[in-house]
Amino acid sequence: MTDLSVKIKDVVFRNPVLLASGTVGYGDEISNFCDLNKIGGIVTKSLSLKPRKGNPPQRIVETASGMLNAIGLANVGVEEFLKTKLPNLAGYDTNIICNIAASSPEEYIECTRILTTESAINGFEINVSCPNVKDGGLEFGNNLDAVRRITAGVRAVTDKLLIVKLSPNVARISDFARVVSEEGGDAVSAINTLVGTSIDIRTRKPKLFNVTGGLSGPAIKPVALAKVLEIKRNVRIPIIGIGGISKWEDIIEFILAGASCIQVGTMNFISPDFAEKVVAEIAGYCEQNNIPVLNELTGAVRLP
Amino acid sequence: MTDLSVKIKDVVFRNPVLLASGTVGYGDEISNFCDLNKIGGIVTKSLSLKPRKGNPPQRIVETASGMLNAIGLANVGVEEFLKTKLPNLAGYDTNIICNIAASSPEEYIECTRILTTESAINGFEINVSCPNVKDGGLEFGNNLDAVRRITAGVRAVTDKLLIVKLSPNVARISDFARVVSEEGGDAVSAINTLVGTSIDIRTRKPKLFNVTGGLSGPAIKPVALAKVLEIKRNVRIPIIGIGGISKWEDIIEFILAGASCIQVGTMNFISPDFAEKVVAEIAGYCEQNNIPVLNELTGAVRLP
Amino acid sequence: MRIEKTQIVSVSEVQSGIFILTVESEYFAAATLPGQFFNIRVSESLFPLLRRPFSISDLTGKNLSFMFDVHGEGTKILSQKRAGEWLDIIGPLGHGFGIEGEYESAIIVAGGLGVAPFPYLTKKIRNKKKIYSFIGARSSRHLVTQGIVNVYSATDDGTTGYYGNVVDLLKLKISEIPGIKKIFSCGPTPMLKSLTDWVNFVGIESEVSLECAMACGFGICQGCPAELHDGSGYKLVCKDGPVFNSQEIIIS
Amino acid sequence: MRIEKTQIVSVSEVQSGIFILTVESEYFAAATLPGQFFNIRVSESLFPLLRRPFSISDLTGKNLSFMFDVHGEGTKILSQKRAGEWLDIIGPLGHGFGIEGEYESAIIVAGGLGVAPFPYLTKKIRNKKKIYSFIGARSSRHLVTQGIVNVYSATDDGTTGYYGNVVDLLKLKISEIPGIKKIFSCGPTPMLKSLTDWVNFVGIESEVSLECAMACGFGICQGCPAELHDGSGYKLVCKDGPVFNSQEIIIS
Ligand SMILES: Cc1cc2nc3c(=O)[nH]c(=O)nc-3n(C[C@H](O)[C@H](O)[C@H](O)COP(=O)(O)OP(=O)(O)OC[C@H]3O[C@@H](n4cnc5c(N)ncnc54)[C@H](O)[C@@H]3O)c2cc1C
Ligand SMILES: Cc1cc2nc3c(=O)[nH]c(=O)nc-3n(C[C@H](O)[C@H](O)[C@H](O)COP(=O)(O)OP(=O)(O)OC[C@H]3O[C@@H](n4cnc5c(N)ncnc54)[C@H](O)[C@@H]3O)c2cc1C
Ligand SMILES: Cc1cc2nc3c(=O)[nH]c(=O)nc-3n(C[C@H](O)[C@H](O)[C@H](O)COP(=O)(O)O)c2cc1C
Ligand SMILES: Cc1cc2nc3c(=O)[nH]c(=O)nc-3n(C[C@H](O)[C@H](O)[C@H](O)COP(=O)(O)O)c2cc1C
Ligand code: FES
Ligand code: FES
Repeated sequence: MTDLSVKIKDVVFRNPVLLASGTVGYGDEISNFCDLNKIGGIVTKSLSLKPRKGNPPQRIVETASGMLNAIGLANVGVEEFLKTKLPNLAGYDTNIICNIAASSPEEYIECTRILTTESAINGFEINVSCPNVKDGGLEFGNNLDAVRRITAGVRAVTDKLLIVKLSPNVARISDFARVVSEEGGDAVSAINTLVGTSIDIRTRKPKLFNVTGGLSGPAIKPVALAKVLEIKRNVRIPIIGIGGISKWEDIIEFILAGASCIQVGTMNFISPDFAEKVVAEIAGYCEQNNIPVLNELTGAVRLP
Repeated sequence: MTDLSVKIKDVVFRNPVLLASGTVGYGDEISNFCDLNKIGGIVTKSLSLKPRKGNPPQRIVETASGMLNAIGLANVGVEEFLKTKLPNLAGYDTNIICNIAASSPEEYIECTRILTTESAINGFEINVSCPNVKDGGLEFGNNLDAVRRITAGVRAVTDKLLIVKLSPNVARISDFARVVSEEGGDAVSAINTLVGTSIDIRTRKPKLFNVTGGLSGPAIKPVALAKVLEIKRNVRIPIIGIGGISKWEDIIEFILAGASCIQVGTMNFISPDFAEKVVAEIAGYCEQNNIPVLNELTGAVRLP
Repeated sequence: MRIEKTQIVSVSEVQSGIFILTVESEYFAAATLPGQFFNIRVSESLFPLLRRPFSISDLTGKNLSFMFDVHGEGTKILSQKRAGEWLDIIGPLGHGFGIEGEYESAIIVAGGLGVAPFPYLTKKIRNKKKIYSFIGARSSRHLVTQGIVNVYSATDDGTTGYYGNVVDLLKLKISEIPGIKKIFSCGPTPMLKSLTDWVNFVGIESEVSLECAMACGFGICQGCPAELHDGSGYKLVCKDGPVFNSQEIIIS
Repeated sequence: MRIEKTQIVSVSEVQSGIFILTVESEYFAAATLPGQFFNIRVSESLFPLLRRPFSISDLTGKNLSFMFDVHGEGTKILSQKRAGEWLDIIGPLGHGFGIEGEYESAIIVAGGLGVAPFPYLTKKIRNKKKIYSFIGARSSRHLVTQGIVNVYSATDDGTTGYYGNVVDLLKLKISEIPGIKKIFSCGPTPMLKSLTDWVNFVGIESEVSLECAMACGFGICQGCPAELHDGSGYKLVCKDGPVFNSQEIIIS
C-alpha cells in the first residue's frame, strides 16, 4: 500500500487532498457527500474578525470551462465560527486549516491570535489574494511589503502551520513565495483565482455586481501549474497546489510540478464527492505504478 | 446600414475584426477560407530581423477550452517577408499590420525602420509580450522601462500606426498602457497569452519542449476582458481587444468593455472562416438593435 | 440530499419548445417535496462546467419529472437526452412550498416556465385545498397548463385568456376567491416583483420560488444571495430557499 | 481545401474498439489523394476545442471513410455519432503519398491504427503495382486488415502471424520481394524510427506518414514541426507532410 501522507511542519496530512477555501463553507454541507475523515484536510471559508454579508447578487457567472465568483468574502466571522462551526468540524478526524482574510495586517494578526488557542485548529492559510473586496484582498496580494508584514505579524502570534495563499495576478509569484519563506511562513498555497469579468450585452452591465470576479475551474489549470512550477524552481518552500483540478491526473501533474498537497475548489460544486473519490484513484495509480511513497513525486518533473 | 468602421490614428478599419498575430501566418493559407477583403485587417506572425526556426516539438497542447503554444516565434524574418509574403498580402484591400518581436530595443527599431518604408504596410504591432522565447519576449513585457524605451524608440522611426501588444502576465496592465500612451504609441493590444504549462504524467516531462507556453482560447476570455476594462478605466488610449473570442457576442463584450477593434486568434484554427462570418453577424446585431455607429459602443459598459 | 445516477425514463417535447424529462429514483421519489429542486449534471464531460438547477415538476410513483425549455447549451443538451441514458443529479435541494397551514384557497401564480413546480404542488394539495391557478405566458403557444387545475390564463398578446399580465388578472379575480388564501408563485423576476409588491400591500400570505445563478446548489459556494427585507444581509436561494415568504426577501 | 458540413453515412465498429465513420461529399471525394487527411470538428460546441486530424482511410464514389480507435474525448464523441448527423470537416489537407514512380513493389508497413490510410492507397495502386502489406498490432484482436491485400502480419503477443514487431518481419521477408521497391509506412513513432533507420541504411525509397499534435491542420499555427535532417530547421507536418521522404526528416 502506498504511503500517501504528507507532512508539512508538524502537521501530517493523511493524503495530499484538501478542500479549498470558499468552496466548502465550514464543512457542514459538503460532509453529506464527502467523508472528511478520508481526506487530508479542509480549509475554511475565509474568516474575518467580524461577519461579512458579502456582495449583492449576481455573485457568480459560468465561463468556458470555468466560473467567475465575486462572493465578497461572505462569512460568519471569527466569533460565530468558534461558537457554531468549529465544534462540528472538530468532530472529524482531519486537519482543519483556518483561512483568514482581513482588511489590515492588524486584523490578520488579531484573527490568528484568537484562533490559534483552539487545539482543534491545525493551521492557518492567510488569504492575501482575494480579488473581490475593495479593502485588503488583492491590494495586499500584489504588494511584496504587505505580504512581508502580514506574514511576519501572523508568524509572531502562532506556532501552528502557517500557509500564505498567493495571488496569481502578479508578474512573478515566486518573489512572493520567497518573502513568505523569509518571514517564516511554512508553506504557500498557489493559486487563488485570476481576475476576470463578463458583460451582459443586453443590459450592457457587468454580470457581476462587483464588476470583476475571480476565475476558477479547469480553464485556469495550465496557469496554476505554471505558477507552482515557477515557485518550485525558485524558492525552497512547500507548495500547496490549487487551480482547476478536476481529475486525478491533474493532481499528479501538480505534485510533479512541485506541490506537496493540493486543494480541490470549483470541482466540489460539480461533484461534491470528488475529493473522497480521487484519493482512491490516486492510491490506485500509485499501486499500479509501484510508487511506495507518493510525496517522493513532489517536484519530480523531468525538465530539459 | 450600420457603420462598422473604426479609425485609429489615420488608419480606417472597415470593421473592428482583425486577425491576430501568429494565428494566420502571413495570410497565405487563411485566405482560402476567409475573405481578407471583408475584414478590418490582418496582423502578421511576429517578425524578427533574421528568420527564426522556432522551438522543437512539441509546440502545442490542448487544455480545457484553451490551448498552450510554444512556437518560439518561428518566422521568415523581415527580408523574406518583404520578398515573398508582403506582395501577396498587399493584393488584398485590407489593413496590414506588421507584428514585430525582437531580442533587443535596437532590433525592434531596426525592423520597424526597414518595414515602415513599405506603403502596403499600414501599421505596426510591437510584441513585447511573447512568453515563449528566452531573450526578449516576456522579459520586456513585464518591465515598464523596457516597454517605455521600445515604444519611444520605435515611435521615433515611424509615423505609421503604432500599437504595442501588452502582456497579461503583470500585476497592473494599465501601467503599461499608460507608458505606451506617454511615449506616443497610438494604441495597445490586450492581451497576449497567459503563461501556462502541462505535464505528461506518464513521461513526467512537460508536454511542451519549451516547458511553459502561452494559454489562449475561450478559457482566457474573462481575463482578457478584465484587462481591457482595467486599461479603459485608467488610461486614454485606443485598445485592441484580444483573447478567447469565439462568437459575435464576445466581440460586443470586448467593445463594451473598451475595445475599439478586436482580434481573432485561436478561433482561426477551429473555424478559419470565423472572422468573415462574424462580421456579418455583428452587422446583423447592430441593425436589430438600431445601432447606427458601432464604435459608439466602445467603452459603453454601464458600471455601477 | 444525495448524488445519484438516475436512469432516464423519457424525454418528450410536450408542446412546442417545452420538454419534460423523467427519471426513475426510489430514494428521490420518497424524499422530494413540491418546490424543492435538483441540480443536474447535463453532460458527462465538464462542458458545460456547472450543474443546472431544475424544480421538481411532477412525481408519480418512482418517477420524477422536470419541465424546461431550451435556453442555452445546458438545456439544449438535456433536450437531446434519450430514454435509458443516465443522468447524474443531486437533490432534493432547498425547502419546498409551505403547503400545510390554515389557508383554504391555494392560489398559484406562474409566468412562463414558472409553471414548472406546480403540477406536483397541485397533486399534493388538490384533495385538501381549493386551487386557483393563474398562468401567464407570452402567447397561447407558450402557455403550459399540463397538470394544472382550475386555470385562469393570461397572455401578453391576448391569443388566449386574459389580454395582459397574470398579476393584473389575479387582481381582477381575487375578490371571487373565497376563504383564507395563500399564494404560491414562480416566474420571471418582474412578475414576482409586481406580485409581491401588491401582495405585501394587501396582506395575503404568499410564497415565491426564486431562480438565480447557482454554482453548487446546496450551500457551499455562497453564490446565490437573496437580500433580506430587514437589512440584515442575505439568505441563500439554494439552501434557505428557493421558496421564500414574500415578506422576507427583496425582489429586484 | 475547404470547410464543409458533410453528412454522416454510417458509423460502425468494424472490430472490437475500431470504428469506421463514413461521410458523403462530392467535392472531397474528387479532390482527395491517399495519405492526405482531414481535420474534423467532433462537436458543435467548443468542447473539445481543437479539431481532430484523421487520414482518409477509404474512398468509394462520394463516400469518404475514416478509421479510428477511441483514444480520448474527441474520438469518443466521434464514435457515438449516428448516420444522418452532420460533421464539419476541413480538407483535404497536406500532401499524400507519392504513388507515381518507377517502383514495382509497393511495401506497406503499418503498426496499430497506422493502417488507417492504406485501404485507399491500396485501391489506387493495386492495378499498377505489386503490393506487400506488413501489418503489426498488439494482438490478433487489434490487427486490422480490412481493405488491405497480401498481408504479412505480426503481433506483439504472437496470437497471429509473426511473433514480434512488423519491422523485424519486413527485414526477414525483404529478400523475397522482387523489383524496385518503395515503402509506405505509418504507425507509432518507435516503429517508424526503427523502420527509417534501417531503410535509410539499406537505401530503399521510403515515405512515412507522421502524426503529431496539431491546432490548425493547414499551416497557420506552426504547431506541428518535423525536424529536417539537414539541420536547416523544421517543416510542417500538416502542410509539408504528413507524408515525408524518410531521408528528409528526423524521427525521434
Ligand atoms: C431553483 C431553480 C429552479 C429552476 N427550475 C427550473 C425549471 O423547473 N424549469 C426550467 O426551465 N428552468 C428552471 N430553472 C432555470 C434553469 O436552471 C436555467 O434555465 C438553466 O440553468 C439554463 O441553463 P442553460 O445552459 O440552458 O442556459 P445558459 O443561459 O447557457 O446558462 C448559462 C449559465 O447561467 C445560468 N442560468 C441561466 N439562466 C438561469 C436562470 N434563470 N436561473 C438560474 N441560472 C441560470 C446557468 O445555470 C448557467 O450557469 C431553475 C433555476 C433555479 C435556480
Ligand atoms: C495527420 C494525422 C492523421 C491521423 N490519422 C488518424 C487516423 O486515420 N486514425 C486514427 O485513429 N488516428 C489518426 N490520427 C491521430 C488522431 O488525430 C488522434 O488519435 C486524435 O486526435 C485523438 O483525439 P482524442 O480527443 O480522442 O484524444 P486525446 O488524447 O484526448 O486528445 C488530446 C489532444 O491531443 C491531440 N492528440 C492526441 N494524440 C494525438 C496523435 N496521435 N496525433 C495527433 N494529435 C494527437 C489531439 O488532437 C488533442 O488535441 C492522425 C493524426 C494526424 C496528425
Ligand atoms: C465561489 C468561490 C469562493 C471562493 N472563496 C475563497 C475564499 O473565501 N478564500 C480563499 O482564499 N479562496 C477562495 N476561493 C478560491 C479557491 O479557494 C481556489 O483558490 C480557486 O477557486 C482555484 O481553485 P479551483 O480552480 O479548483 O476552484 C474561492 C473560489 C470560489 C470558486
Ligand atoms: C499558436 C499561436 C501563436 C501565436 N503567435 C504569436 C506571435 O507570433 N506574436 C504575437 O504577438 N502573438 C502571438 N500569439 C498570440 C495571439 O495573437 C493572441 O494574442 C492570443 O492567442 C489570444 O487570443 P485568442 O485567445 O483569440 O487566441 C499566438 C497565439 C497562438 C495561439
Ligand atoms: S448555489 Fe452555492 S450556495 Fe447557493
Ligand atoms: S497544425 Fe497548424 S501549422 Fe500545422
